[in-house]
Amino acid sequence: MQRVGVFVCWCGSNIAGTVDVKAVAEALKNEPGVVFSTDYQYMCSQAGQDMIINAVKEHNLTGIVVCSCSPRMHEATFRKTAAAAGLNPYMVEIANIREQCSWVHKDMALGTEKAIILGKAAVAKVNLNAPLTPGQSPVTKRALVIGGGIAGIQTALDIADAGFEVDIVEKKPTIGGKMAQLDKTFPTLDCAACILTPKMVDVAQNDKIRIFSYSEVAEVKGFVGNFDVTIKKNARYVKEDICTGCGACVEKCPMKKNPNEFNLGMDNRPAIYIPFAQAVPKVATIDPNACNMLKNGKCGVCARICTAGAIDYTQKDEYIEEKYGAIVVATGFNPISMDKFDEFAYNQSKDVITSLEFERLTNAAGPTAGHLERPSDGRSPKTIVFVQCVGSRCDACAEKGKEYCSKICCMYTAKHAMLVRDKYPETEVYVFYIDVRTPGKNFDEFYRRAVEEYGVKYVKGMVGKVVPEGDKLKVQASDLLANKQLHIDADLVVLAAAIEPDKSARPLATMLTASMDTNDFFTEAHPKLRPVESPTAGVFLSGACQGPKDIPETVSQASAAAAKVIGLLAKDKLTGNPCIAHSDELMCNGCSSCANVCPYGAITYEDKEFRMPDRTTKVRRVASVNPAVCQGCGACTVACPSGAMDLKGFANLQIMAEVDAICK
Amino acid sequence: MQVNEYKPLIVAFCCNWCSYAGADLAGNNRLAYPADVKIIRVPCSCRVNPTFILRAFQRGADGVIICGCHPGDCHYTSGNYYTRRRMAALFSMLDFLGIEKERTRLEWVSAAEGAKFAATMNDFVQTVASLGENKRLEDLRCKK
Amino acid sequence: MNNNKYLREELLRQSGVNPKKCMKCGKCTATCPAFDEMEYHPHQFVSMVESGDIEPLLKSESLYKCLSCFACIDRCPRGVEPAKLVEAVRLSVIRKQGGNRLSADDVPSLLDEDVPQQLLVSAFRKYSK
Amino acid sequence: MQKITREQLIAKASELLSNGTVSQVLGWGKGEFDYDVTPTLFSSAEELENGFVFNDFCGANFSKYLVSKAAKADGKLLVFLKPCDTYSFNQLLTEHRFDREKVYAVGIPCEGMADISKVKAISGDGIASINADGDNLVVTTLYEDAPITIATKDVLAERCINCKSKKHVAYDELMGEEGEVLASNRFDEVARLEAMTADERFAFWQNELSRCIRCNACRDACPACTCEKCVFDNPNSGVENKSPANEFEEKLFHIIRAYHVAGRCTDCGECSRVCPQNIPLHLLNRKFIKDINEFYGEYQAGEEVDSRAPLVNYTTEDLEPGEVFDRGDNNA
Repeated sequence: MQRVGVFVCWCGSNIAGTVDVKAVAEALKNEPGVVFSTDYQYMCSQAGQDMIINAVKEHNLTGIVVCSCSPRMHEATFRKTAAAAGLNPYMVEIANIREQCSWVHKDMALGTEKAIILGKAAVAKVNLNAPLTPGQSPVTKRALVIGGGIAGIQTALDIADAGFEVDIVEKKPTIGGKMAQLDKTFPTLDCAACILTPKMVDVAQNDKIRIFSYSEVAEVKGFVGNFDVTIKKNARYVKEDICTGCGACVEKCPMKKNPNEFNLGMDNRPAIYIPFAQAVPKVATIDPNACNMLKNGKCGVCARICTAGAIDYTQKDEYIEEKYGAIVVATGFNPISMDKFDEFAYNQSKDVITSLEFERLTNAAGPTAGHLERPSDGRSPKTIVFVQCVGSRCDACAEKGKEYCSKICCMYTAKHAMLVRDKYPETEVYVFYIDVRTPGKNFDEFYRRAVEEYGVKYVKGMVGKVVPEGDKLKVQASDLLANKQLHIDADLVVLAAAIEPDKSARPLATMLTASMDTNDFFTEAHPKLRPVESPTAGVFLSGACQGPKDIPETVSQASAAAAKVIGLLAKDKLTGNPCIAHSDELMCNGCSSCANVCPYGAITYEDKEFRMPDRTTKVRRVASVNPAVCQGCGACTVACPSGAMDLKGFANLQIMAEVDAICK
Repeated sequence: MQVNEYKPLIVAFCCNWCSYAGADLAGNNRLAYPADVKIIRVPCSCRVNPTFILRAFQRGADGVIICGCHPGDCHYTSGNYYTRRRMAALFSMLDFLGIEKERTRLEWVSAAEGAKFAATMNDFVQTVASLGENKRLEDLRCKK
Repeated sequence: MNNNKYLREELLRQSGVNPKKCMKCGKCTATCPAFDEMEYHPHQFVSMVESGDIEPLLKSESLYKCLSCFACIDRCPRGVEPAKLVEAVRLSVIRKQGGNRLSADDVPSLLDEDVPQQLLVSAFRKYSK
Repeated sequence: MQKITREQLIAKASELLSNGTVSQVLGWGKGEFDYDVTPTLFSSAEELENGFVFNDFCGANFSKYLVSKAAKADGKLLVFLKPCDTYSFNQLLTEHRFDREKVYAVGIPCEGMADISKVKAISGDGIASINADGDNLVVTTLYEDAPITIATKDVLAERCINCKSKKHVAYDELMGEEGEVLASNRFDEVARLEAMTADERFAFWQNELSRCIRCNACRDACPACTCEKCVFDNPNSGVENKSPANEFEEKLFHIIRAYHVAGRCTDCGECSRVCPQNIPLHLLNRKFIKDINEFYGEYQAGEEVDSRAPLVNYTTEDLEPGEVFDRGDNNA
């Protein structure tokens, strides 16, 4: 039996004004387990806390009930008081007789009666309290960043800057991501490469950062502070540590006609290639589907030409196991496929392109060396039509497109239109828009400049169809403000395709037990207050994997995620919340109901041997809760059919005791 | 205002992060509701086992209300979605057994909705009071 | 106005169209092959029915200029289906007493070697009660 | 009359025993009377010949027995499964309750099983023998001189009249012809109760549940109730109780029992079959199934292994509990 002390606070007149505190203290004296009961003007004051500490010592109290304000206000205070008195801090229960009693009831008699009942419930609960100790787990002081775009790069640099080791896993042969493919960036129009490539070099030169390029995450085990990750390093048939990136092999490779992914297939690359001049790591990669040597053993030119001896046709995929304390997801985005948008003739004409393709067409390092030429015949376009919201803001039930706004298209289209008019002033540029959305610093000013200074023709309306006819693209569109249908003979049509999360994100989310929304964007732990954390402890979100974002937003989120990671890695031990679920193995059936509802993936199963009454042993599948991952919501306790799963601090019997006390 | 002599006993399960805070806010703003409501704090509405509800009725509660964060705002991301399914099934079953459906309720009250908390409790108390004493799901042994 | 409200609801019920889903992008009108023939265009049907401004539509020749090609339905990113609304407005006219657009007597004068029989049958079905 | 005979089943079991596919057979064993068939383990052709029966009273669903028996068997265990049993079989696999590798499942067709209480209602007590004769059952009793002939279809168990499926959803081998999922009227009775007033429903259940003697047969026969320790026996659950001391506990027990299997119950009907007090417990289960189907879309527990039960799942668009009761009004 506990020895419970009850402390009724007056809170000046806040409580004492409508609750007869003396009567409460007196009534609770007779409750089971209560050996001491008193009242005081301000329990939270130093004098009040000292009174508690003295009473604990004097009366050998094992449990404390404070009838006062909300536990959300002073539970932490009184737990510290209990600890100071030598008690386990979790032996304290608060009866909320201020916010939920004296402040909402005016009648003294009713208020007092209710305060007594709330006090009884707290006493009933504390009688069943057991000392709880928060679990501690060590922290592996290294971080993994999945994805090497600007989000991953920024996060990695910031974490490394704080002195922690970081590994970047990038599935492409080089880091850089989408930003490396861009030409200029809005709203300042500085060149993407000029601001990105120095950061890529910083990553390469930082001795705290390792890059696993051409690699992917194969398996994730463990939990916050202690992840075990298997990284699959795909065979690139070139020894990374030996290759100097001189490019001799690339020049001599006879298999030259393979679509160049970096230029979105608008030109070709050899079977052995370096994606672009500033690639990091600057190492060649052999495309096994294109290389004659790998396909049928005939060729070997690159091996002969390589003076460093870096070519290795026998290289195999390699699996590397690493330990991390935190994982940052930075898997980014892709434009959606235009296959379903027949009306824009994307698959019928080479001169209908996506905006990302347009970036490559205007990029000095792109397939046309920066000259704006039509992909079909190389002529410079005289009339260009930009179409906004292609596949964004669609109905949820529509067969094509996404429900959300892709956020970045309005601004990059304004940029494209402006750049065209700047470089080729004789070109006619139309932008068909539904709404122009430009929230952001200097964004609307930028868009207005495109219209007012550069003479881009913004038309409120949408393109209905594009029909290739001769060497022209017949564009039929609406001008809603003029209530007209426009027919434009365009040379080039640029589609602002919606963006979607990278396809690798879904299987990764499963591995990480991180949740996703229906669009496969990662869900944040709280949409407003914890935007860079996933609900799964130790997993953080950076960049467009969480939702459409432009570069400044991505970079700020990347740094925010890094700050969260640094905060985690700075700790030597993680102290958990002790009010977590635990499973009684003897009663557990291993039915998986609890694991199905756990939002954190905190429950795993193991086959355990049990001794039976007849001295035989039996192997059963039973649940076990990882105390470092469990957040203590209690969803599992209700899902469990046998009642094997219970929640510490809010146990079945404790809550029932409260119910009983209230209903008595 | 109609004076109802009968004082029902209401047990309210409130999730720590939204509804319990909403109840606190009702207090901060001095928004009155009947003293018949007694709140039990749970970490999340999904901690509320149907057995707790039945237990309350057994011991003489006349109404049980469960309050949680609004769907999508759960502190534990998805706890209240499970609550919603569990309670839909349970309340429907209680109704099937002929137990007045007005005695059970699930409400979403955020930490900012002190006024909603008080209004909800006022309404619920009035509803239950008009039904009178819970006789269909009580345990006579637990009566005084 | 009350009358309009009733008509509006009736049109929405008949067509199953929810004009509130429209984001006013104008893709329906952009894609409409009968644009030049029509006084009111698909997006206008949606916004005018939504605002209860239905009288002009009832009187408009546009009702019969719509080809029912359903391009607007196909292209609408929001699944609003303007052609169904045009159809509903047309039906509300031709279903009235004497509202038939085409009577059997008119048919012989329309016969023409180039007009396929099928077109007449379909027009007859579309324009008469 | 069942389409498959005892002899065919014994032949199949003996063959599988002799060729070493299985080491034991879980089958229906001879009881004291022709109608009290008992689940029994057989290890040899001889035992089968002496004790194995198959008749219109072999209603027992063997899936549940696999939880305890499959683990203990040395080799594989042969189990005969009627179509409805296979749903429980899958559901238990979903819940990892037995090792699939330890079981050899033979699906057998079922023409519906007879309900002995319905037979007794016609023949009276003191049944000495029951034999199938075509579409009839011939019953001899101690008190009647002449055998009584009863049409089997008139004494079919309620769950068989409303059979939901003649299709096997799991087996290693199938005997006889595969059937179809049926469009049954199994929810009609639930709907009839729903249409009553709350007072009428309360009176109905008061009458039914007050007969409960808390023998736990419903729980013990239920293939979804396979907990190592039942919540009603678990002192930490707060609802531990052993006897229906009063009407609250009758209700508590049956609500919680049905709630605990909600979403997992395959509607095999064992609870009602074994209830010595003839309480229509399956109606509680079917109420949950009907609700779940209506609220969250059609779901048949056990139809697929590893399907996620509706109560451990959710969508963000689920209806609110308050809307449950409004639905009828909206449609009106």
